[in-house]
Order: sequence, then C-alpha cells, then structure tokens
Amino acid sequence: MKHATQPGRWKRTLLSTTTAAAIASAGMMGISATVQAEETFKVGLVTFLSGGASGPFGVPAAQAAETVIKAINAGELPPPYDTPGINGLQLESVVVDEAGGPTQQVEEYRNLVQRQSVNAVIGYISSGDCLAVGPVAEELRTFTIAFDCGTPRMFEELDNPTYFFRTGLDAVADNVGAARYLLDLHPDVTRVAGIQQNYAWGQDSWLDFTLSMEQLMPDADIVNNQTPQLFSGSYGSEISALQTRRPEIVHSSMWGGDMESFVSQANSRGLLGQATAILTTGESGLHRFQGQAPNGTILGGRGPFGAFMPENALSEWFNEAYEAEHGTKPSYPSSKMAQAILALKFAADNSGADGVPTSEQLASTLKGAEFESVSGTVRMALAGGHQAMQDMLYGEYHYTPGEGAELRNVRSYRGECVSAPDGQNAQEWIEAGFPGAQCD
Amino acid sequence: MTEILKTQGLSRYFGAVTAAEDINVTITQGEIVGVIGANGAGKTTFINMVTGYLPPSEGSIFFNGRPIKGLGPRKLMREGLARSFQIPQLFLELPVIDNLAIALSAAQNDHLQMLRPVRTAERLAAADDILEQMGITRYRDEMVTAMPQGARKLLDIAIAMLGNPRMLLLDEPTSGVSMEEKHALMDTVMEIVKRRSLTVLFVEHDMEIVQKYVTRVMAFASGVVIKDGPVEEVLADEQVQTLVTGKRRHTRTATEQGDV
Amino acid sequence: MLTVWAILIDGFIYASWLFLVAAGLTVIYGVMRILNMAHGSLYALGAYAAASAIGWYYAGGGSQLWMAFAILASCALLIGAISGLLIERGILRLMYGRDEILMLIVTFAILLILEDVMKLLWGTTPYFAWQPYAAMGRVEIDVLTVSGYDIMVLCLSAVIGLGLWFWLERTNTGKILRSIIHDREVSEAMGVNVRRMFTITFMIGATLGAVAGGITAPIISVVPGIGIEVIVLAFAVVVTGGLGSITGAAAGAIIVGLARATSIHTMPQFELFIIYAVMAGVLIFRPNGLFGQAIARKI
Amino acid sequence: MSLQKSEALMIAAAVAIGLAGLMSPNWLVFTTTLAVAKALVVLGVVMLMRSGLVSFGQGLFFCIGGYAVGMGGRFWGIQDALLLILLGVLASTALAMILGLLLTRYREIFFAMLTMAFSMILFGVLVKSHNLGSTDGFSVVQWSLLGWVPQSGMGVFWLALVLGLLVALFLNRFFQSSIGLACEAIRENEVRVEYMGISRRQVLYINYVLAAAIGAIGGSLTALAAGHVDPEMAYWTISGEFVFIALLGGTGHVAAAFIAAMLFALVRTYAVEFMPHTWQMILGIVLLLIILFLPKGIWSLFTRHRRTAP
Repeated sequence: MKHATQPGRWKRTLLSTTTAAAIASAGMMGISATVQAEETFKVGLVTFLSGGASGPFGVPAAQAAETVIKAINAGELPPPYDTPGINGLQLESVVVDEAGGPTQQVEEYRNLVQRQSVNAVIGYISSGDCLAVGPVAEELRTFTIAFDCGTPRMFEELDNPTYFFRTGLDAVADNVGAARYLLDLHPDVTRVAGIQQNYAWGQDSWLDFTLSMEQLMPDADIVNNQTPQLFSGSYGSEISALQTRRPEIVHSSMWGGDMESFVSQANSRGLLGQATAILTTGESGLHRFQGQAPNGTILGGRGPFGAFMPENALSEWFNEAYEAEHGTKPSYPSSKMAQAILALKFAADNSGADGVPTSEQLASTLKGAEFESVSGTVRMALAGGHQAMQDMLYGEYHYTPGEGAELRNVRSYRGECVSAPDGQNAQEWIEAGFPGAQCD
Repeated sequence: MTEILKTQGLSRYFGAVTAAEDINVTITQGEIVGVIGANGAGKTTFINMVTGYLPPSEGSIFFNGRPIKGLGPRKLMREGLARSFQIPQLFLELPVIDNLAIALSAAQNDHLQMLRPVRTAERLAAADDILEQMGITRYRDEMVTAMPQGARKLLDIAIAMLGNPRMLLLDEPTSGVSMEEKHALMDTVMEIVKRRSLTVLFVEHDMEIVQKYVTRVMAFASGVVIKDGPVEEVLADEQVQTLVTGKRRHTRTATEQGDV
Repeated sequence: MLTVWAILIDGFIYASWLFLVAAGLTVIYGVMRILNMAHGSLYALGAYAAASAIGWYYAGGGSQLWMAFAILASCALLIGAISGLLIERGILRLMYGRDEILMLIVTFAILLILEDVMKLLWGTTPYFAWQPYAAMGRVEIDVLTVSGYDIMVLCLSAVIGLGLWFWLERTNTGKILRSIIHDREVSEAMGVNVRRMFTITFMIGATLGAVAGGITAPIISVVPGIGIEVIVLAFAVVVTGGLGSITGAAAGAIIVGLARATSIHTMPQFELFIIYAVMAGVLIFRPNGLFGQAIARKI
Repeated sequence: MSLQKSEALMIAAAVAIGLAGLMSPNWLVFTTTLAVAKALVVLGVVMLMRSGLVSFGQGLFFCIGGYAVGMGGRFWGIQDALLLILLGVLASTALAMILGLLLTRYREIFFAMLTMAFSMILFGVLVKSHNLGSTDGFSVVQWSLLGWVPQSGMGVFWLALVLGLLVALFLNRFFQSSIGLACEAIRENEVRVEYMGISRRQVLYINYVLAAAIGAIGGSLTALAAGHVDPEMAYWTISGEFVFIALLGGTGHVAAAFIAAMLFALVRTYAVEFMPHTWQMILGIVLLLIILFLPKGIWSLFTRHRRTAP
C-alpha cells in the first residue's frame, strides 16, 4: 500500500489519548489532515483484507484497483479512458479492511470521509456493510460506489439516493438467470436440491432461485436445501444428506473457498457424477478447479465479468495487465472493481468540473449514464439511475488436461430479462411471472 | 447449664473411606472444648459437618435445641455458629479493613445495599476496635497478602467473631504460627472469648496449648471419638497417648494437611 | 433407513475429525490448565504448511500418494513442534501462575498475532490440496458414498486417541504428568521438572493441532480465518466432554458429531446452533462436563 | 450523599468532552459516541470481572439492546430514543433474570463458555430470521429525543455522554458499596463469603442482571449512532473485544473503561489505516504487553504511585 506511515503522529495519538485531552488534540489532527494538496483526487477503497472473503474477493479486487489506478494515472488505458488521471487529477487511494461488521464499517466510512478527506469511496463486498453505509453516504454527501455487494434490499431501503451507486447487478439476476439457464439446457429436470451458506446471501439466493423455478419449471421438485455454516470448510454430512435425496441438479450460491471445497468434496464423493451443479459464483474458481469440477458443471460470474467479459479493447487490456502484474487471469471480483473505478473515471472526466469534481457533479454525471467498461457498455438504468443493468451469463465448465479450463455453451440473458423493472420488488415480480421481462 | 451443640450418630463416608463415624457429642453453653487427633482422624470433617460445609452421611445435629442438619454455612452463621479455618480464608487482594467491613455489613444483613459505601463510620469504628483487640491495627490498610501468617490467623478469627456468634469453632488456630507467637495469639483470642462468654471448640495439635486453655478434650482417631472428658484424664489415657499425642511411640511431624 | 445409516456414518466421521481437532486442546488443558485459544492458529498453520507443501509436490509433477502423506505428516509435525516450542518458551513461560482465564486471553492474543503472521507468510489466496483426498477414492453404499480419505481420518483419529490414552495411562511420562495434574506443588517438591514437562506437553498439544490441520487440508480449501472457525467448535467439544479428559473429548466429539449429523439430515436449519445447544444442555445437567471433575477448595 | 472528588472530575470531564464535541470533526464525535457506548458494555464485563467471572458472551445483551432499538422503531413505531433504550434494557433484564438463575452456578471457563454459548445461540437465531434481514441486519429508522429530531450525530453524542455519565456515577457508588465489595469478596474467596452469611448466588445474580442492563444501554446507543443493527453484535469475537477493552482498562475505576474504549477505538482506527494487513497483530501484541506489564490495566498508570485510594 502506498500511503506513508507517520510514526510521529502515531506516537502523539497514543500518548495524547490516554489523557482527557484526547478529543481536543485528535480534533486538531483531523483539521490538519484536510489541508492537503489539492491536485490529487483521493478515493477510499474498502474491501476485505482479512477473513474468509479476503482471498477470493477482497484481495483480487484490491489488486485490480492497484492495476487500474496505476494505468489511469499513467494514461495507459485504451480509449475512451486514455487521458491521464481522472479529470486531469492524479488518483490517490486509501485502502481499508472491510472486516469488523457494519457498525465498524460505518465508523471507518466516517473516518475516510471526514478524517482522511477522501473525495469518493469505492468498496463493499458484504451486503450488510452496503446496507449500513448507504444512508451514511447520503448523510455525508459523498460519492460512493458499491462495487460488489448483491442485496436487492439496498435501493429498496434507501429512499431517493443521490450519492450512492452500484455498478453491478443484484443477486436476484444471478438466480433468475440460473433458472433460465436450466430451462434452456436441462428442461427435463425433476429433482432439484440446493446447498447455501447459512447467512443472508445464501438465504436470499435460494429464495429467488426457488421462486423462479416455480415459475419457469413448475414440474421440478425442490427436494432438499442444506445450509452449512459460513466458512465451515468441510461438507461431508451435507453431501450425504443431498445424496439421500437423489437430486439431478444441485444449486449453490456458495462462494470463494467454501465453494471450491464443496466442489472438490462433492466431486470426490461422486455427488457431482449423480447430479449437475449450478454455481452462481462459480466463475471465481474457473482457473482454480483444475479438473476438480466435472465437465458440464454450470458456472455463473454475477454478470459479464471475469471469464464472461466480452471481447473489447478494455477487457483485453485488463486481462493482460492484470495477468502481467498478478500472475493469474482476473476473476469476476477483479472485473467488478475495475468497472467501478472506470465508472468513477467516466463520471469525473465528464463532470465538466474545474479541478476536483464535487460529489454532486460526479453523482449527476453517473446517474442514468451509459459508460464503457471491461464488461461492455454499462447502462445505469435501475434504481432511478443508480444501479447498473447488465446481462447475466452462464456457461458450462470444460477442462482439458494440459490446456486448461474454458466455458462452453455460454448463454447470455439481457438485463431486462433477469432484473425486475425499476421500482418493483424483485420477489413480487418473480411470483407474478416476470411481467415486462424482455428476454429476446 | 444449657446445652448448645449436640450431635447424634454423626458419620461421614467418602466412598469406602470412613472420615467420621458415630460421633455423639454434647457441648454446653460456655464450655471451652479442645479437639485432638492425628492428621486424618476426622477433626476437620467433624467441624465441616457441624458448620454445614459438608453434609453428613448419617446422624443428626442440634444447635440450641434445633435440628440444623441440611442447613449451609450461610444459614448457620445467622443461627450464631461461626468458625475459623486451618488455612485462613481471607480476601487476599483486598485491604484488611475491607475484609472486616464486608463481614460487618453481612452481619447487619446489609450486604445487598448498592448505593451507600460499605465503609460507614460506624463500621470503620467497629473494625478498628476488633483490630485493636487482636493487636493487628498496623495492617489496617494493607492487603492481606502483606500480612504474616500469625496475623492472618488472627484476622481469620476476628472475621468469625464479627458475626456475633454464640459458638465459635476454631480449626487449628495456631498451626503455621511460630512457637513464640502461639501463646500470645491464644491469649489474645481467649481474652475476647471470655469477655463475650462464647462457647468454643478448638482443634489443636500442641498439647501445651490444650492443657493451658481448655477444660474438656475430645480425642479423635480414625474418624471415631476415642475419649471425651476432662483434660488430665484424656491426656493420661493410654489409647490416646498411643494414637494421638504420640507420647508412647513417635513424635508428630508438623505437616499441615487438611483432613478433607 | 438410508437416512439413519447416513446419520451414523456422517456422525462418526465428523466426530473423528472433531476429536482430532480437540485432542491437543484437552491434553494441554489437562496438564497445564491452559485453555489454548491459539490452538485454532496451530491448526491453521498445520493446514497451510501441508497444503502448500502438497501443492508444491504435485505441481512439481509428483503423483505418489504415500509421498504426499509423508510430506503432509512431516510438515505438520515440524511446524507444530516448532511453533509449540516458540509459543511455550517465548510467551507462555512468562505468564505461568496467572489466572486460568487470563491465560485464555493470553492465548487469544497469540491467536490474533498468528492470524496475521500466516497472512504475511501465505497471503490470502486459498490453498487447495485436493489431490490426496481425490486419490483415496470412495466406497459406495446404495446412493451414499463414503470417501476413502474420511475413513482414513476415522482410523487415524482412533489411533491417536488410543495412543494418547496409552501415553497418559501406561507410560512413565504419563505417570509423571498425572502427578502434575493431581498436585503441581507436591510433584515439584518430589523432583519432577514441571517446566520441562510443560514444554513437552505444550509441544505435543500444539503438534496435535497442527496435525489435525494438516490432515484436514486436503479436504478443505485453506483460507485465512479457518483457525477461528475451528476453535469454538473444539471448545464446545472439550467443554461438553469435560475439560482435560481424553475420554471426555472422545465422548464430546461423538455426541456433538451425532447431534450435528442428525440435524443436517432432518432439520438443516438448526445446524448453526445445535453445537451450542448440546454444550449448554450438557453443562446444565453436568456442570463440569461429562467426564469433568470439580476441584474442591482446601480449607 | 455528598459528591466525591472522582465524581466531580467525571462530571467535569463529561461536560468538557460534550463542549469539545462542538469544535471537533464529525468523525471524532462519532468515534467517541461509539466508544462511550462500547464502554458501557465493557463496564458490564468489568462488573463481572470484579466478581471473578469473565463473560465471553456480553455481546448477547449488546445485541439485544441494539435490536430492541431497531425493532422498536421499525415494527412497533416507537420513536423516542429513551423509550427505545428502555425497551432494550427491559428485554435484556428479563433475559438476564432467566439466564442468571443458571449462570450463577458456574465459574471460570464454564461461565465463559456458557455465556458464549447463549450469545451464539442468539446469533444463530438472528441469522435464521429472514424477516430481520438475517446476517445483513437492518437499518434503524429516524428517532427523536423527547420530541426533538436530531439532524446530526451530535444528538446521540450528547445522549451517550449523559447516559454514560449517569451509569458511571452509579457504578462508582456501586463499586464502593456493600454489594460491590461482596462481589470482590466472592472473587477472592467464596468459602469465606458463605461463612459470613452472604448468599453468593444472590449477589452474583444481582450483579449479572445489572451488567446485562448496562450492556443493553451500550447496544442501544450503538444502534442509534450507527443507524444499523446486525447479528454480528452477538458473535463471540465482539464479546472478545469487550473483554479485551476491559483488560486494557482494568477494574480499578469506572473511568478506566471509557479511556480504554477510546484508546482502543483510536489504536484500531490508526492500525487499520496504516497497517491494513497487520492490525490484528498489533492488537495481539498490545494485549500481551498489557498482560505482562500492566496486569491491572492502564488505570494502574494513574494509581501506581499512590497507595490505597480513599
């Protein structure tokens, strides 16, 4: 990380806070921090650097940010982003660990904005953190992009947002897309089971998926759903429980290490021979399974990210630059972070501001806009122009020893097909039979 | 002369081990009774049963004519039965004055009071008084950990007395105290006992002390009372000399192991 | 009927893994009266060492299962013994004689430190050493399958349990250890080098933790934070069984294992708190756990 | 009852901090608010520690206080902050009165593990409660204080200061009172306590229930300040953090918990900022150093050169 450590300040803080004068002295530091150089644009990056989500999501996202920001500052991106910096300003980043839960994150967010005086914040993988930070972003009037979190409740609970954006899809699209893919490629399936991590993400995903299945494939029975604890790592008993129900399809929204362990164990135990798995976040394991998932396993990437990125100049550049710097191809969290930073650059470049654009200028530029990204053209068409509407893609894993993994039978579903129309509750939309969905 | 403590057929077994068996004792008001016996003879077990710390396996206990079997130390303290310990049971990390203050507050049944300070002027005066009587005033504001063994024994006994008991059971009050200090300690304690006309039962290994302070002695061996009567009579007994005082065979070692 | 069989099989397999994880914890507590929270980190250290070594072996073209196991075992043993020695000599030794609960917090601090040390050493990318697990194949019973690797873990767990029992009950060192458990001061007075025995015990306990991690590595993907997830589970097992008792740890593991398997097969929604419910339930009726003993105060 | 010197100092400090808040940057006001809220839960841990018990489950009451505020506002339309806090206190007290019957029988590791188990059971229940947002939790709706709707963080800051001060003043008396000393006596020697005619369980029970109620106030204030509640509040690592802060401050004085909570918040904030990858290690090392060199917490820095304080 590039920020300078300031041992003097450290020491002073430690000493001064032991006395009742803590408030006053630390307050002065807060003021001094605001008097900083004006020719940079400071962005706070919040992502998991510790805990179970750091490996598969947090760190790849932070690495992507590093790559993209470096290229932006050097002006090395392909058009339309080939001007150095954003709106001519060098981009400076402050990276913060997302660990500690929503309350902690609200505190860190305030620190970023008020003490570190960042001009914008990009971050948040955990849905709980997004839900907690959203209102604070509005309160503090700071341009903020949620790059990954998937909860559909975010814009349902945040009335008329001005400063808060999400440049990805919510989890509803993942699961509507999954059901549509099954309808297309496995229309005769009758027994479907699931395994989800026991927390909001898993519960919501399973609910959306089963509701969609009721509409799209009413003949398929839901035979079982397992809910192992987050990060439990070993799924022996859950696999037996699934086996005793003899499913043909196993749906899972598990992510990261948990998803990879489940796949490897289920494969060794033969479950994946008995049933086909559909993994809504499976793309992050594409280059890591190394044949541990049977060919034909269905993977999603939460949109046109990672290996699902369409071929264009930006994605080509990103693939190469990321691999050159970090030794592996970018997975979807990396692409999503890149997309969020590109959104920031788009908003800044087009804000018409003289010098550092204000949050108001950034927000009004991005609202409802269309911008080029590693995932193609992104339309901020949902939640009153605050959330991206993008295609949902699924494909089948295919591994050839010696040659590596690829995706086959990739199907793309238009955003209008997998996302509820603006302002409508997603679950009600699904239960009503997807009114207004455009799937051609 | 009214009887204050009476036990009938009091026994305690630990699995196959008999710690005390068929103990029948009657103690009258104002008596000062010594208890002697080798280690493991059942003396502390007897005290533990009488004060409600250890439930007896069989038998019954009466205090002031009321059956008290099944009552715990807490209830018995309220009945007027107090004890000291072979290993002083004190609040080591609290100042001596607080050790006494909490005892006084408990004696007044005021220990659940949450807003008034425990150290009231009245309690401090009472505590200072007992410290003075025991001759340990100089430790008043020290932690108990700063006290020598003899002073701790005195503090332990002082706390027992603060509950205004009618009967006091002292478990080896002089163990761990140097030869020179022993008599001074017992003089101090016995003077207060006399002044308050308490009934006392005390366990003691030092026969000199026993002879000096008590009128009646109970000799324990292997969980049974082998002799009970006036001091001279008991100490002269052949069986007692063999099994307890060791005059006939060996001299006792001075290890201080508990009987429990 | 199929479900009953599945519950029994899963229950015992899970119990054997729980026992592996909890054994070191209970040995250390039994002798030293330290409830070692850093046990989770030792588990994670063993897992990281084994996973990276196995990954390196297979990436280099190796394909011999026995070699992989030899590497796995030696890595786990080595890292367990070394870190055990370092923790005991470097930190715990300075703290002996403190309150039991304070020692728990000391080990909590060690856990925090080791978590970041591991991140510095291994980064945050998941390590994946699935090859031995896959190579051990599976046994099929109707639609049910049992992994060969799990059966091996079951056997290993039984061997380690019996070994520990033999060590504590039948050997000279065991006798000395039991004397320390019974009365530390008297043992010291009788010439037992308690400090040396503490070092040995802690190293053995730590090694057991690392071995548990090493054995688990091929089953899971090794990521930051696995130690923290495991430690609470191990606590629940040893507290249920009775702290410091090998038999207790085994009994606790079996009860928790069967309870969890039953819940997964019949009421998957309760899985998250079944372990705590079992622990609370046992403690309500047996305040010192199944095989635990209350210590009376000397008066 | 006259005002003690330390009480006068605490009142003065609270007034000074309250005024300083007007001139301080917003983030510091927020951090201070959370630290005060956390300190209240920590005081509950300290109360238990004084009686010789370490709770690894104080997050239980922290969480109940928080959820009472969240649910009271969202589902039952209670607007007033004081009513919401009262709701949390009542809920916590009711639960503690039931759990206390059981928990006062346990000591040491068993107490720690059982408290943790109950907290984790609540965590499990909340994770399973889809209507309450599962692990995501939900946000706290707009609240008012005696009819006044605060527009910035200053409202909850002052509320936290006032409640924190009241609790501190109460506990300062409590620690010097008979029952306060009885708690310490139980820590030191239960046998003697029983022989003094004191019921250990009665004393521990009252102490436990009070600690729970105070913990709930902390949870409620956190929810009001952060505007969000989630099950993580009941997770055992949060409870571990409370124990950490309690050790950091020590059990010597009520004010220690507040200073320690503030110090912890700042150390953590700066550690997260300057060493985003190794802040846990910093916390661990700090904890070890405290246990080694300041076994009675940072408060011993203030009292080291004075013998027994009055």
